[in-house]
Amino acid sequence: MTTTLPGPAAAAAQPPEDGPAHRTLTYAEAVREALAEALRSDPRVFLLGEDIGVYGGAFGVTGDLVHRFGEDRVRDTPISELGIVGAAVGAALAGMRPVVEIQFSDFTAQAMDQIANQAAKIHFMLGGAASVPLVLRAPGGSGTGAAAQHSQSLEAWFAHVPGLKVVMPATPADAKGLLLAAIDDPNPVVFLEHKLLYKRSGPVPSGADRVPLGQAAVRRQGQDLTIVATGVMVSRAEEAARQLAEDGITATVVDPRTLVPLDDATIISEVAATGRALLVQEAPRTCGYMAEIAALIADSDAFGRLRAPIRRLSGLDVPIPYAPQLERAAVPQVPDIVAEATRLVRSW
Amino acid sequence: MTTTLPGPAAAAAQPPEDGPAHRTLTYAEAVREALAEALRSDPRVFLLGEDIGVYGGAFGVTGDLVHRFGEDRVRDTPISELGIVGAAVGAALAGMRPVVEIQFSDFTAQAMDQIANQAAKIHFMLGGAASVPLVLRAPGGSGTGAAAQHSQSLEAWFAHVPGLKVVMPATPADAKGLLLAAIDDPNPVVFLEHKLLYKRSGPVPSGADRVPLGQAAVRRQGQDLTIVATGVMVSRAEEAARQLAEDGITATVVDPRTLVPLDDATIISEVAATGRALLVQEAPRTCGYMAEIAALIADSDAFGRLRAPIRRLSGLDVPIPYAPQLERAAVPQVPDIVAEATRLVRSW
Amino acid sequence: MSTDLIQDAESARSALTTMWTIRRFEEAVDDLFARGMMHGTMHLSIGQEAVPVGACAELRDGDYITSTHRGHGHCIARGARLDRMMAELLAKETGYCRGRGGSMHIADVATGNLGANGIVAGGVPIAAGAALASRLRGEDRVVLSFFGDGAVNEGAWHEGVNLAAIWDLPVVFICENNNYGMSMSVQRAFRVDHLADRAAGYGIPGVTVDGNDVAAVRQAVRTAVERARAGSGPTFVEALTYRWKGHSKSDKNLYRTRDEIDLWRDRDPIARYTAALLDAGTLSEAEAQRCRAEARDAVRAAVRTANAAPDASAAELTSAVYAV
Amino acid sequence: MSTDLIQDAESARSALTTMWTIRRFEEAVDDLFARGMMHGTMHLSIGQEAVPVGACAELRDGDYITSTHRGHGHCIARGARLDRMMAELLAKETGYCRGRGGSMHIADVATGNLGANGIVAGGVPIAAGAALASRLRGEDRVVLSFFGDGAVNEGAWHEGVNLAAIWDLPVVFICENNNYGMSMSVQRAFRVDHLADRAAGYGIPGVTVDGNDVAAVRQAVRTAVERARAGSGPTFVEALTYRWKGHSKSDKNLYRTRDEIDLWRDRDPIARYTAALLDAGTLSEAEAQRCRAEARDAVRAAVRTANAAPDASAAELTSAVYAV
Ligand SMILES: Cc1ncc(C[n+]2csc(CCOP(=O)(O)OP(=O)(O)O)c2C)c(N)n1
Ligand SMILES: Cc1ncc(C[n+]2csc(CCOP(=O)(O)OP(=O)(O)O)c2C)c(N)n1
Ligand SMILES: [Mg+2]
Ligand SMILES: [Mg+2]
Repeated sequence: MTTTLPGPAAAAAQPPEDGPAHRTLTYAEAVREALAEALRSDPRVFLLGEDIGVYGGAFGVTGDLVHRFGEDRVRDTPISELGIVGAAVGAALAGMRPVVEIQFSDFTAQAMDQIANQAAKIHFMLGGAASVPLVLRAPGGSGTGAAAQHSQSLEAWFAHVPGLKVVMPATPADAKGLLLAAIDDPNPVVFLEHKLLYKRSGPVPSGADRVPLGQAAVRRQGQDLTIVATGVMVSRAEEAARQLAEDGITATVVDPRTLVPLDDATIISEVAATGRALLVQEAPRTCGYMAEIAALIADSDAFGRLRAPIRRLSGLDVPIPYAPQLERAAVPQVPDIVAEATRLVRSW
Repeated sequence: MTTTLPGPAAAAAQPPEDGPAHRTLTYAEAVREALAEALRSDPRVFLLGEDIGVYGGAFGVTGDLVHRFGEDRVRDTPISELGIVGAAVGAALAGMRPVVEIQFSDFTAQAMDQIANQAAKIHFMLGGAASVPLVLRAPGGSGTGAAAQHSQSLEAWFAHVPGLKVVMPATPADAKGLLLAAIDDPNPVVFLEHKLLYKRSGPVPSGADRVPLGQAAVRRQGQDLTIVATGVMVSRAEEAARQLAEDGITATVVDPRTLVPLDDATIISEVAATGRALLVQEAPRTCGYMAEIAALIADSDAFGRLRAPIRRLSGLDVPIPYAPQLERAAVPQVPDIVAEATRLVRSW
Repeated sequence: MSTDLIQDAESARSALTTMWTIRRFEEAVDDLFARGMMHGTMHLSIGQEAVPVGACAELRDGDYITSTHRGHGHCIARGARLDRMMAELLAKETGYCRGRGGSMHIADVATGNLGANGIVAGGVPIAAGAALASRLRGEDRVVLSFFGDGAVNEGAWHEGVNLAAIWDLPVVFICENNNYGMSMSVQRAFRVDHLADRAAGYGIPGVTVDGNDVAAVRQAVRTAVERARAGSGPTFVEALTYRWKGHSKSDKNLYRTRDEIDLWRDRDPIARYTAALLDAGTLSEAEAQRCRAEARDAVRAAVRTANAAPDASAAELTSAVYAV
Repeated sequence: MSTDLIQDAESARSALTTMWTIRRFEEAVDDLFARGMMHGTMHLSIGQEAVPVGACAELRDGDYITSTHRGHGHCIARGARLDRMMAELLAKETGYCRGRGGSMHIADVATGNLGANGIVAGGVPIAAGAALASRLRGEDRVVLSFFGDGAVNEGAWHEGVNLAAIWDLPVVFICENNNYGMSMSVQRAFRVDHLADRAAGYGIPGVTVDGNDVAAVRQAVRTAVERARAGSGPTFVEALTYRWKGHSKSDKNLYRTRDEIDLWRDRDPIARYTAALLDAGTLSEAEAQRCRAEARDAVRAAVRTANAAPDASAAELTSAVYAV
């Protein structure tokens, strides 16, 4: 007799990394588990970043990894983001699989040349003769009172650079599975974690299953509208959908999970199915990633099925303010999603 | 008897900077004329950048300005983009009006922290107590065989950063008038010139008239579709419109001129008028500026008037290749615009 | 500026009071934070007070400073109002940044403070630029640029210092070397004994000074400021000091020992300065006590005023993005 | 590696031929460009041939280099095929980069060339990273990182060199100081006499060497490579040289004098090396001529082969963006 969810005895009987058991982990723990699995199974993998060693990472993500894998492979660096990413590019070119942590995604600005002009383009510029398999992990998002230089959501910058892949996990399970897939990938992958998610818990498979890049997750199915949301907005959209359901409005919630490559087919068919699209992101509206999704829908097979304009609900076009009430007002909250969805469904 | 276009005699009778006369200048000369006018009339203005002095600028834009205004105000710098922009931020905070030249817009990647995390945010972060009036000029675009690290069109990056204004002049007259307005502006303005335009000629007013930021130009009026295009794509769209007219298709061509602030009203009403939108940019499609325009249209009053999906014609999602035929294939050309417009009008 | 922090009673009272003010201000912040009344994170400079106080004592009206994520001390030493600072940290509309900036962006621009900065080394090229403005206008304003040891490995630092060096700009680069950039010790992040050794590579003077000795800091900065004001260019002053508290609120102090912290607590810059003043007979015990009490009272008053102020208002968020 | 470029005929023939090959290759490029048969822009290193040839002579199979916008010489000295290089410049499908990269991204990855780079100083942290890979795998590969004087003021340079220094990585940083970063002279861009003076700030050795003397370059690089391979960390080698041609195709040479150029033409590294070899009796006049002729023939053959190759194909543009 076999079961897909073995009990503790069955799980203990085999190496924990191989079993399909699910445990409840935080998102930060899930990321750490993926890093540990990659360090364990692939000698080419190493981590580098500021304070990822004995400090355990500014958000505690790397935790005890330095004690398990040593200072060479869990490598503290000076404060020099451009140099760190450049070193990762060089190590990747030389056959390693570096995983860089940028302490706050805002500091990718410092490293943008190595990210966009080097890592992203080298494979193409060298005519395919070399590749740059690196993962750049960085926490983004607001909600911690860290103000404008420590709270941005910059996914659109990276998505606009051909040669980069861009991942935004919204759950602990995805954080683990997508990170393992990102480390496998022979291309540079920007892996954007969200600070507010780090402490959220959820079931995480104990095995080393990958969540393939390029597959959206349909978190919920409904009839009246399709909400597409990324990062921390996924759970807000799910909560909004629960509340909307009480009001008789049912929503599909789609989480793209990877922005590049994008599973546009799922998004388009889910929007076509309900005829209404509400696109929710934390980043400022202008030129945010949801503009791309809106543009894709507006030039897709779903266009003819639209019953309403394509609506975006985004962060305001402001730097993230420090004051908590201002910070909350700057990005979409659950009631905003509920209100916007209701308006969209009731008016069209 | 008065006339708005005085002859040569009338223009000669008064200081050339004040008269409304138009002369034919290249785009590069028009930029230089704006710089000279600003240096002449405002002691706070100074220029800094790599090789802008005796070399005259990598694209010859600053030309002889160092001889006219001296090495202090037309200041050659070492190769250190982050330092240069940072110095401009500091000088602006201290009351000057620096105009920075970044030799290729690709190297804004080096300076991204000072652009996005400092210049753009300081006014807001300091609660309005200080402002950062600087202009960052940078040539963008492909077409010169300079390959992937010297040919990008990065306007979407800047447009996504609240606090920055973003300007893309498409004609010599706009290059002059918009640059003067940008230098007047109390905010950081990213002023994106196009390499292929530098040698194009056109009428330029000899006076110091500003072209206000935030006003689109309708370059041509038609019935069948509205083409929105930026940068070097404006003239390609105009040429395409001429060719389309021979085929009985008439197109409106809108040039936003400034991306932030955007004259969305003009775009939306021109799209509503024809019911079809073709959005043309050189930048790679994914998360390009035209995604924003598409999203705006798809959630505007024009939505109900649309007779066809909103179509984007963009650069491919590839780094710009070196080989001339590949480089041409990577970005929209006049025949591509004609073909796409024809398809859009004929199929819908 | 021939006053001496050890001999001159007036200067001494002012310096000692300011050092106490920084200490008491940050203790108050620590306390408000612990009581859940403050938001975000905080970087406290307790133990480092001699650096901003010694350095800013050399400035005149019209001079500029650039500051860091650990910037309360710079702001206070440059003459900011405590109530508006505290209001900022408490996210009040009356705060220096109207609650938009918080601790990492705090600044009283009127005193020439061009801003705390959340970006390590972000202020360094900005300082060069402000100095360039001074030079271009033919003024004799100088700029003090504060940064930590960690900042010295950033590209921005390198580029900013070089610009100031080649153009002989009136900047003093002041490194608050507190031995750690977060958890990274200077021993691991550098291969030089003194960070001031980097100065030679830019052709500018570099000095290392006891950063817990306010008079020594002032003396080193004086030489540097004179040089800058005379048009002879920048100086790199490295001040050796230590932060008693964790890097920020999330620090578990895993990277340093209790012993090391205790060692540096024994080098308390305020206690040392007080002892020196008493030794020299410049201040009496009672006068020293008065400086301390004055600081305490000023901070208490600031907390009261700030607490009573209205919260920052979300009404004008988008209109605050662009200057008009 | 005890051969000597002056005494050993075999080494001498190889070095002299390679120097001529670089010269002839770039002359051919210049000519093709002038005749409108080449696209884009070109950065020629004529006059600088001693640096790549002297430096790369110290490398083994498996070692890496990082190169620059002025990278033809590095590529050739590291052993690339001339026909595939020329094919790249002529935008052919048989080019090293299939016509996608052109001059600024040319590389024969099989020889450990991690790429020319259109970004000034872009290769410096990349070199540190490749050296880190070597270290992590316990290999003894070294990395030569070429860059110009202009690169030394970039943040990327600073950060890359520091990483290599603190981790004792096996890199040799080779500065081709040709006196100008485009139009900016080193006198205006630096406040130090020798750029090698910057090395001390990172705690690594710095040496300045006559970059037009191929044997001197090799000697300096040998010491540095030995140090690197032994695990003792990086060295900064500054090679003083000069580019005879303009910075790129758009250069009007307004920033330097005819006299200065002539002075440096008199210091032609190839002529000097040839004279030294004849002097030492290592090669005969005829042998030296043969090296030159061989280079000419090889370049001519490369141009022929490249010209005959198919143009780069636009068919697979988008599929070439991501590795699979
Ligand atoms: C560019 C950048 N990288 C990283 C950080 C995160 N960070 C904030 S403070 C800090 C340590 C700074 O060390 P140091 O410069 O020595 O100043 P100290 O905190 O010791 O005063 C780090 C890593 C940042 N704010 N900016
Ligand atoms: C980051 C960056 N800034 C500016 C440029 C433009 N540029 C290309 S080469 C060059 C001069 C480089 O000087 P140097 O490093 O001395 O090398 P050289 O050209 O003298 O060989 C400049 C400014 C660039 N390619 N990259
Ligand atoms: Mg420190
Ligand atoms: Mg040079």
